[in-house]
Amino acid sequence: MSGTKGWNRQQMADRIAREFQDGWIVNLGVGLPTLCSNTDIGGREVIYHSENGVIGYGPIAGPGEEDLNLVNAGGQNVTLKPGAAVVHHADSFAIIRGGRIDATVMGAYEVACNGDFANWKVAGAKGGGIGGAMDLAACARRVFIILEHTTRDGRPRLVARCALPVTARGVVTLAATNLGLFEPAGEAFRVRDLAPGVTLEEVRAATGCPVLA
Amino acid sequence: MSGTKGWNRQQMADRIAREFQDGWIVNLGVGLPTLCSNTDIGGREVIYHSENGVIGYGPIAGPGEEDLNLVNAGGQNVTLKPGAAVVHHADSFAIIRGGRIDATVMGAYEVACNGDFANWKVAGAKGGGIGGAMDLAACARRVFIILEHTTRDGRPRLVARCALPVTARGVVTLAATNLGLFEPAGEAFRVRDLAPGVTLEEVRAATGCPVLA
Amino acid sequence: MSQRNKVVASFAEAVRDIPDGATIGFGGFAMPGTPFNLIRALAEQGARNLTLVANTTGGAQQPRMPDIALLVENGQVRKVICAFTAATRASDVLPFTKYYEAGEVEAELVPQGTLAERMRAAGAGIPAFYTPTAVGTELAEGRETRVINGREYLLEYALPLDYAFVRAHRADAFGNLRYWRSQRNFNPVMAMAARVTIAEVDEEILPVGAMDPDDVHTPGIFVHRLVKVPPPPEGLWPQKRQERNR
Amino acid sequence: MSQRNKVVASFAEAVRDIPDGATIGFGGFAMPGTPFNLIRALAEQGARNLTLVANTTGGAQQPRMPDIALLVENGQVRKVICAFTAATRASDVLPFTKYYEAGEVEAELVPQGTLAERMRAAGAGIPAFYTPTAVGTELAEGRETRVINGREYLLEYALPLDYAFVRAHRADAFGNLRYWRSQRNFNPVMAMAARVTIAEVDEEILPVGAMDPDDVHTPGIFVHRLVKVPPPPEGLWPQKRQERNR
Repeated sequence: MSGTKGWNRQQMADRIAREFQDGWIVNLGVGLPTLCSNTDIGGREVIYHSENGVIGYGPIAGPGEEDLNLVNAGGQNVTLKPGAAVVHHADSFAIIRGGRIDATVMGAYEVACNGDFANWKVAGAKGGGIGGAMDLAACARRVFIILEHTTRDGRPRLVARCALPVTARGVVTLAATNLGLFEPAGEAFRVRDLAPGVTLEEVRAATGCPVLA
Repeated sequence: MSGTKGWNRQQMADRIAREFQDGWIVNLGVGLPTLCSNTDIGGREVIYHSENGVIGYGPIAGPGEEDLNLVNAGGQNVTLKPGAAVVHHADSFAIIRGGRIDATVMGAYEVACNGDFANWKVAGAKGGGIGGAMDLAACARRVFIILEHTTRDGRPRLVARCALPVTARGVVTLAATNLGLFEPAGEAFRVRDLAPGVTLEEVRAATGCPVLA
Repeated sequence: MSQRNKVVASFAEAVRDIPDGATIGFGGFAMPGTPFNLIRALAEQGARNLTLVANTTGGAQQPRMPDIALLVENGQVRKVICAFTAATRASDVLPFTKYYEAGEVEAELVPQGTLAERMRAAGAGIPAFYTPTAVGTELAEGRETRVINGREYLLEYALPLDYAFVRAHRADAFGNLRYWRSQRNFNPVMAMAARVTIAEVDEEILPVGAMDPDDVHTPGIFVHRLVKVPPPPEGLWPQKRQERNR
Repeated sequence: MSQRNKVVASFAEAVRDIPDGATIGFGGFAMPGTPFNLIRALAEQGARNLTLVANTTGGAQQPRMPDIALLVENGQVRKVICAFTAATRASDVLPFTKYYEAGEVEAELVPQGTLAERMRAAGAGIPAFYTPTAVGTELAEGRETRVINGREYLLEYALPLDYAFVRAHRADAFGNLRYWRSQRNFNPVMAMAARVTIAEVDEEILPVGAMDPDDVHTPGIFVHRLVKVPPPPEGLWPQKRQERNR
């Protein structure tokens, strides 16, 4: 892909964030998903939840504003919005497992058109980094994934079936990549949006399974 | 039994309360067991727990001292001791089920020498009143029962096997009656204490199974 | 969050949408934490064929207050799920007993800790769990048990609620709640278990941001409607208990 | 309760009795709530063959702090039970990885919510429960599942602890604890799951009776030893995070 077409990292996050509806409770994963909190979504208010029990956190704390005992899931010092509440870890995951999270946004290594995705273990690794991903993936009402459309060496990350160990099966609602927004549709991905300057043919060439317009 | 020998209600409770050790967490059931909190047990400190999540309650509130939003398991307005804490019902029973209650004291209709007891349903009733009794009976480290040795019409309450539906099986540590203190010992009760003026023969005559000295 | 104001003007409005056949949990253990005002409004609203979850079937308190016994007497109840379905003293007769013995209302008798845990499980996305409580009793007859590490346990299922009626001491407009002393009891657990939680609140409802995040007992995400309880006699408040003669 | 003072003079004294082979839970999620001072004392104490339960295997924070990676490097650890046993970025290498890949330390990888719930279950006397988390994944291979109301769930067992090391913001001498903001995280759950809970505390320990009963996050009945954290440099406190160059 050319560096000048498609979405950059913030634009990928913006596209997902524009799916958020007023009043949703949203959990943002570490990395790319964090960028969703920068998106202007107008008058819609979203409540951000973090695995460590923070309900209603706000922007990253500015220099000198940090509370060293207040972090988001990525360990960054955040601020709190009015109306925030803190609970312990079992209650925090009760919120997740109990189905109160309207949307979770995560990064991934692979997303399959059957709705599976993989984000906790790389090929050949002995250990893995699951964190809260399996709970969120299994239990959030919507699972949004943000990832580059291909690996650095050009292999597709949107595939027919995941080669890596999956995080959950059949759960992905939408995946945003640098090429567009895609919906798992069984044996193919369906295009919801193409990024500016990107053609369907380019998407198909970069995807490991059929792509429906 | 003569009205002048044996223990009265407070003395039955006193005998059980003297088993409490320093630092124990104790749950007192409604009725007779409540009297245990009146007993002078010297310098030993006991923490009273109530099913509704009160940890560290003190004496019944005096007139004018009542907090109408603070009750014990019997619905009486109580006071709090310094160091008290309040938790919700699931956490309160986590304390019970998790094995943190050193002793529970309950009333009963029947206690059997195999350690079973019955206190939630009377013969022929359609409903029952279990409350927290089954959780406490199954999970407290020690189950102390206080009951009259016989029914009003003279039938034994200490029996070989419970006729009424049981609350839990094989859990009774000690039973205090107006005649003494008794320990379930399999196929018999063992006498731990006889109340003043009560003979072993009188106990045997009033008990529905063998009694060991 | 600051814009989302959950305050409702009246108890009638707060319970208006409750349909026939709903499953409703009621906080409260004796007087403290019992949502008397919402219960009275539900009696006036008239929804029928309800399944009610509470510690007791009500009607035992003196002075008598609007509790779920009122709804039973009102013919609104199909079933109760409680830790007490009869009085603890055989000599007492509860209002519920007459309807139960006549077969007009069903009852499911559940040990109190199991009742709380089943609702906590519903709120926590745990569909079932094992407990030592009630093993070997009539309540376990014919039911599934399992031996784990040498001890026998009973399988219990989550108990989800359509609505929870709770009573809190303090709230902000987003629905963050605090309870006073033993007012807490079942209320936080029922709020977790319910799709819709309606809270009646002792104090004036605070603006969003007025409650410290570390002081919240029930997070506002579990709470959907708030009504301030008016002073007596318009609003119902816990009463000093009258001992009955026996 | 007023006489029972759980304050211990030093971290060394607080951890002195921990035997080889113990299972210890460590609160903390990133810096907040991590009992750095107790961990350092345990490294000095030298107990071996330990099973450690924590969110991560440690060693990823900048600046580097005494976390469970220190105990691994110190040769004190037989096994870790964590939600992360590898770095989330393949390019990062954790101190733990070397020992794990060499087979010197075992690891059990548990989803974070399941980890919290397994300890909560241990504290609540629930020996096992069902969860939707990890169904259909490598973690569920060969394990027992069950379909309940049409959905598949995985059976998980309680995870009891011998000791919990927690960090709190405020305590009274009976051990009632409060946490500050996200310092709370796993700490209350680990205190429930442990036979013995040892707390390091930010503020001066209050006399019994100084904390409102409604403000307690972890009741003192779950807490056995308290140590006040001295000011830096003697005491260890959360540091401002340094972003690593990548």
